[in-house]
Amino acid sequence: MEHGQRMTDGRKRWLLLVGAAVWLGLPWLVFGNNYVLSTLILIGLYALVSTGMTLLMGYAGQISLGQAAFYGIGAYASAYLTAHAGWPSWLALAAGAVLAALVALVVGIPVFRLREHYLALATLGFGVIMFTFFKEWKEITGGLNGFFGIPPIRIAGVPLQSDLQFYYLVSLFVLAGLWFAHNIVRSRVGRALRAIHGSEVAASSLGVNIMKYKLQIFMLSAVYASIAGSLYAHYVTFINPDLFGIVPSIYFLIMVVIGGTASVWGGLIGAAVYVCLGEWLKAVVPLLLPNAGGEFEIVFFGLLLVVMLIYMPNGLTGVMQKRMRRFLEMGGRQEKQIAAVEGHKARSIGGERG
Amino acid sequence: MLVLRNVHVYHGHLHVLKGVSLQVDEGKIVTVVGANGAGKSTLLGTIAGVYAPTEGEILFEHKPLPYGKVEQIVEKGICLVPERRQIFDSLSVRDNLLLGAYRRHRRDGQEVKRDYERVLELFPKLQTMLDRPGGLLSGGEQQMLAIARGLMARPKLLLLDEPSLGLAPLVVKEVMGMLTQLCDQFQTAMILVEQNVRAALQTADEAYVLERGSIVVHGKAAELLADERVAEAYLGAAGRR
Amino acid sequence: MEAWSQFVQLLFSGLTVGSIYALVALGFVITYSVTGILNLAQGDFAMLGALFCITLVNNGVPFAAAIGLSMLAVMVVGGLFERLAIQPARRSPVAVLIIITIGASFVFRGIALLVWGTDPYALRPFTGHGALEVFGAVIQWQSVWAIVISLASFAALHLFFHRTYIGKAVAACVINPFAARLMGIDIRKMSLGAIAVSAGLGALAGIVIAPISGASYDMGMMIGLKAFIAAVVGGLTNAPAAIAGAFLVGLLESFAEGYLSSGYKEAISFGLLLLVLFFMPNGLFAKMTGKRV
Amino acid sequence: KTATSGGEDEIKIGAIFSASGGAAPLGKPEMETVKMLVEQWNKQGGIDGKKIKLIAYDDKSNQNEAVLSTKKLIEQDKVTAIIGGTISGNSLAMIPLIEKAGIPYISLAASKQIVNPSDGSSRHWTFKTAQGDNIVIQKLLGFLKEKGWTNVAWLNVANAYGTSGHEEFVHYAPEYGVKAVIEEEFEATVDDAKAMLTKVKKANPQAIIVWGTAQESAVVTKNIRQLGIEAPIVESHGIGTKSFIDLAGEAANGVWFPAGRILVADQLPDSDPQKETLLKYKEQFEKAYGYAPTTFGGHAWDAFHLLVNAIKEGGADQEKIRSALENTRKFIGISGVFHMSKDDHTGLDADSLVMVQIQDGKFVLAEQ
Amino acid sequence: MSAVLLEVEQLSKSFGGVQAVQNVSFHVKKEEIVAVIGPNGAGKTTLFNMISGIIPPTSGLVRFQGAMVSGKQPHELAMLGMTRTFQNLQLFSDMTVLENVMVGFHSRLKSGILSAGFRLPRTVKEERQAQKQAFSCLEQVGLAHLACKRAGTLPYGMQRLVEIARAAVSRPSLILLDEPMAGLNPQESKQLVDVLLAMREQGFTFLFVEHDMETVMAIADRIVVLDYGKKIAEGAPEEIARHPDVIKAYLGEEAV
Ligand SMILES: Nc1ncnc2c1ncn2[C@@H]1O[C@H](COP(=O)(O)OP(=O)(O)OP(=O)(O)O)[C@@H](O)[C@H]1O
Ligand SMILES: Nc1ncnc2c1ncn2[C@@H]1O[C@H](COP(=O)(O)OP(=O)(O)OP(=O)(O)O)[C@@H](O)[C@H]1O
Ligand SMILES: CC(C)C[C@H](N)C(=O)O
Ligand SMILES: [Mg+2]
Ligand SMILES: [Mg+2]
Repeated sequence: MEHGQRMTDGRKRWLLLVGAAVWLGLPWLVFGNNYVLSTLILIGLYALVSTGMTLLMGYAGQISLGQAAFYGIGAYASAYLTAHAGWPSWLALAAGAVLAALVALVVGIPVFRLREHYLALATLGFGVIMFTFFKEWKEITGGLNGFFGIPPIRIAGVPLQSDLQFYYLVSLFVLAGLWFAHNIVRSRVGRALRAIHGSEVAASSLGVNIMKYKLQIFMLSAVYASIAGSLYAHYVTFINPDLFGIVPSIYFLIMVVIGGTASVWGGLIGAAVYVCLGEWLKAVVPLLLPNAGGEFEIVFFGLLLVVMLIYMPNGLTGVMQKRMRRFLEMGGRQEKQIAAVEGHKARSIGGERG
Repeated sequence: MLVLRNVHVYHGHLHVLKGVSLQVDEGKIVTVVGANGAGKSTLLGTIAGVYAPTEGEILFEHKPLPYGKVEQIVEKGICLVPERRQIFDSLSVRDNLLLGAYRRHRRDGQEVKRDYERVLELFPKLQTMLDRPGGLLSGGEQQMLAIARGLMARPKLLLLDEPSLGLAPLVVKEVMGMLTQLCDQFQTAMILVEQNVRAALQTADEAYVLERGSIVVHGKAAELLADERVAEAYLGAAGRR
Repeated sequence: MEAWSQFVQLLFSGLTVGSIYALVALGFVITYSVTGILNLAQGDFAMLGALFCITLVNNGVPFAAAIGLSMLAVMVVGGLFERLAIQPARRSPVAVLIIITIGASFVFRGIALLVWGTDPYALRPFTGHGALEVFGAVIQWQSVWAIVISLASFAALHLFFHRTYIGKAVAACVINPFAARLMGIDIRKMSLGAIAVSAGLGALAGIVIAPISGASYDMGMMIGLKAFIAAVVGGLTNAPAAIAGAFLVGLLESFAEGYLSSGYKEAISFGLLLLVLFFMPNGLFAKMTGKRV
Repeated sequence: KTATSGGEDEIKIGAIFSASGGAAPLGKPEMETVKMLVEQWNKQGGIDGKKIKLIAYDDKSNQNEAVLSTKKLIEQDKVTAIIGGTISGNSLAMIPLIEKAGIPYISLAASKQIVNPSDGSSRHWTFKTAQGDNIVIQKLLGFLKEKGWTNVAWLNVANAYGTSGHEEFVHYAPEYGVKAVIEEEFEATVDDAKAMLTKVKKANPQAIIVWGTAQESAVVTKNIRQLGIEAPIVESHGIGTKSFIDLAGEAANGVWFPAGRILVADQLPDSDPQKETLLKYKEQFEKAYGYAPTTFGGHAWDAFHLLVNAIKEGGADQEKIRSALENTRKFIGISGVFHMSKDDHTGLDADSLVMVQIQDGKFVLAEQ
Repeated sequence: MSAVLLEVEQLSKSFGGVQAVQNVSFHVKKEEIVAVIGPNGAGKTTLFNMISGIIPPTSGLVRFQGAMVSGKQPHELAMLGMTRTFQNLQLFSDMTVLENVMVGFHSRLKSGILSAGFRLPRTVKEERQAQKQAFSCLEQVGLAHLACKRAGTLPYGMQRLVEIARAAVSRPSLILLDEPMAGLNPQESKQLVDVLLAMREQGFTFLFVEHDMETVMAIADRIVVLDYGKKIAEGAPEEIARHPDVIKAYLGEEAV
């Protein structure tokens, strides 16, 4: 057992290294094409948000339909504090993250008393309320006209202006975010979260403080989203409330589901597939139907989404995990059996009593 | 009326039933006993259509069953009272019972009503809680409800997966007695899976012992009850107390 | 007196909007209580219904026939949607099913865009342009239609769910599908029926609202969202509560807009709704759920 | 500086429209107009013998898409110039990238911020062809003053278009002696605005201004009449499509709004310098797509021709194209007659607009 | 040895009109095994739910290790050393058996979200310890070979054992077991009886509900009998077996 674990870790580390090398080398692979780079940057930013959400959904079993609000908090905090209050960008980013965490705490306390679809509704409501604030609090946010003139982020006084620099910055954040999430998942905290997912009564009678963990993970996901929002604001230098409404929240949800919540990689994979699929359709659809506008892209995107999820109900990571397991030789034969029966959904019955 | 020949069932890659053959005659109670994980629940599930066998055949009244098609099998008169009760939590006890007879409402509404009265007589405890959501009952009450709901279907073949689970000793005795009575009165055949091996053997006509997916012993229930090996393996040492 | 007439006006505005939400919300409830799925494409059924109906009417089909035909057409669309997208994914986690319905909603919207373009369309009211006057407030006949139709649909459904054994069986499907099958309930047929009926109701909602606000390919999103809120407030499995929820949402919006700020209308009505939920975490219309801890 | 790649015999023009999504009613005719024009020009041999290659993306009314598409046009497609940005928000998001890359750009959206930003950032490369809301509002206020309707109700749709109109209104209203007795907002997805309108009714204004685009404005317009409010209604140039009339029905009768001349092209006096151009566009567009052109398509027509003229002058040199654009004089377009200058990258004044009234389901040129 | 660990005083619970538990009082001493028996619906599970903090009592007190604990949350009680199993199994069915048991060790670990996220050395050490403990606990109940299986796929009887291991791994001072033998055949329950007795030797205390009278008689030091929510008898197994009220309400004439 112990031995198997160590071997697995070894292989995993190796895989991670290869991944990191590819990631760092990507800019050269794409010949410094800034358009591709900016696509990658966007993937990275979305990945941050959806990694936080993956933790929240996959490991704590809580759906959030208002995540874009935190993304917005980060973006507006950075925008306002750097452009109008003259703060250094890093401080503004940190302040945004703290603010997002605080908002998550304040919102989370009442919201997490609710369950299931009530919870979904409450997060949706939170999203709508925040959107209204972004829209109406014109002195701070510039209202629907948007917020202009956000300065670029600076490292040691040097502004990061090229896509290449930004790509590395975002990658760093994504890697750190994944590492952090990965550590949480395989710790006491991660187990507690999954336990909550499985049975709240049982978890709590084993000493898991359900409210505390739900709140903490909600705050964490808010911090992820907020950081991504701050980075986005500095990158594009113009933001407006439409970026942080309900529709973007739903897009984040789509990314998480495409990626699957079976592992912390789901967020990154989901974001990548989501963005690439969109870009790919943009290139392919006009070839198939030369006279069509963007509407065909929506039809195809919807169709692909449906088909993909029918065949991969656990998202891409769900499929990949099975392959990976085999590759990592984890747990030997027995593990294979588990993987094999996983498709068979054993309904947890008797969840009604405790 | 029910014949299984060389039935194999897999859960994923796990070979759970390895060539089980078994026979149930009209109006007879057959019991299947065996250790945890032997495959008893899987066996009942297969007959009821929850799982499909990969090999072998199952004949009911001389015709093969539509494997894996639960609804059609119910229509043919086979009813499973499953492991873990499977109550409809948020429906009232009354609705739970009436749903048991779902397939019969259209045909014989009057008879369903009579059965309903009769079932409640068998479990007077339920009578006092007809409007309570099923999920709020105590464990044992739910078990009674599950059995009663199975009876409401008035099947030709009743499959019972550990019906005595969580029932108080007095009630176990009543239930077992009731099963025998039912069998005599309506010619209902039954397969009874039980951990309470003694009670099962006392109730049943025939018995099978399932071990790791294969039938290892088969005989008259009374004979098995007397069999020393069985006593040792499944009844626990009698001397304890 | 003027304050009074404003109040009545707001009340009827709220009821009109609420009745539209109610029809779509009923669709949510039926789908959810049979299949356990939150169908976020529900609003698009309204869009399809409205646009079908407008096209038929513009092509000279008599009004009543057009309504019936377009409901039927949308029911077929709903049925196809169930067979092609929902049924194959039955075993998937809830979140995945929700996203599948969102994907379907993209498809519906995209197809509608191709067929009908981006321009909004108008439909004439069921019975003339006249209006009622009550205490100085004006109520369009179409609003009366909307309210009556939503209440009538509700009554029909209520009878179905509570007076027939099929109604019970329908509920059983989502509470415990496994046990439902053991009772001989064909949950696939139930699911098909439920989604088709929901689609029909959605279509009806769209047809009723088209004379009030026009119809365009992207109207489904907003109606769907509001109806979703209403259905959830009502507890999702409880048709009367969903209707009450829908009217509540409609009235909240109307009064928030009329007495407070229209810019903050959404935030205010949502805020109030959440406030209530926080004090009643099991929903506004909680009844015994059959869950013990 | 010249565009680096691209065959010698073609000129790449990039375009970004909101052909789907919320702003589709505006973006779709824009895209169709440009596609039609490119085809025409290429049939006639292109610009100075070089074919025009149009690379058009649909931003789906989404700001992110607009930014990404801009990047793609600049970095991957390496276009010579860009037109587009159907809505103000998207145009504003695109501008920082375009200014940095140094590419001639003509926006089709209205906000004043596009060419005169309040934060003073650079607009060296940016031009636009839609009448800025500052101009439209002034036209509208002039009209109100003339009619003597000085106590008005102001209602705008809650999006960038509506709020920006509101700001301009607040800014210019005192100059014209117009006062808002009540100011309200309505959602773009409104179904029933009666709740809001009860307040308007109470305020008893001399005229009601509804500032939005077709669908939502139609709902509000209908509701105003349904509530029995008799005050005259004045709306924005955003309702300038036939579907507004269909949707609002009876209630549309008598509504005034400022608009470009395309809506009433055939009613213009022959002396109008734009008349010929307008009628030609109208005929061609109707022939190609089967419906009447809109003012929005007109913005695209203008952008395309301004650019073509500048390219004729500047060739492939982007700085030359830019300065040619800036030196445009007396260009007769659909939205008006353009006079660009260093300080004015729109080049239109209030004369580019006329007041239109809807009478019996038709757009009628109001007396000047 | 004789210190009182748990004291229940005049505990009552009513659900609307249903008086599930009425004025029940009893106590459990250290290293004792106490059984609660009674007909179906007598209120046994409800009693357990109140003691373990899952539902608040309508009235009455619970004292644990000398401190008042009524009104405390289940997780607080777990931290104080009281865990339980459930009549209707509550396994984390998507987690492996080992992970299930490791969750049981939660109350013994300290690392929070930050130290876990940054994977501080302390966390690493704790993880190793948790894994070791959980594994040895599984060995004790004889399930070590199933450690990597997904808990939801285990047969019913084994799931019960996993629940018991999960409740025991943190070495709580009191474990509440709700029908631990349900779903085990006589031979298997006998093995479990041995495990429980051995654990008692190690200093565990048990309060359990059970319908299998053989087990109850074999291991209980004391028995509390409930009927219709009221305590109708309490005493040593032999006394209870002869108690006429108990025979009438619960055991039936030809009882054990
Ligand atoms: N859904 C499933 N997926 C994977 N394996 C399963 C599934 N259901 C049962 N098994 C496995 O099949 C074997 C037989 O299980 P089954 O439930 O039939 O046993 P059983 O005899 O009923 O046991 P018990 O007496 O504990 O109820 C076990 O090893 C179990 O782990
Ligand atoms: N939440 C609830 N609402 C209503 N009634 C309840 C609730 N919980 C329990 N009851 C009722 O209280 C009584 C006691 O239930 P409890 O589960 O404590 O019984 P029990 O002694 O554990 O029975 P069993 O041996 O069958 O498990 C039962 O009649 C049950 O129906
Ligand atoms: C009237 C239109 C040209 C205005 C455009 N919708 C904008 O947002 O600027
Ligand atoms: Mg079993
Ligand atoms: Mg109990």
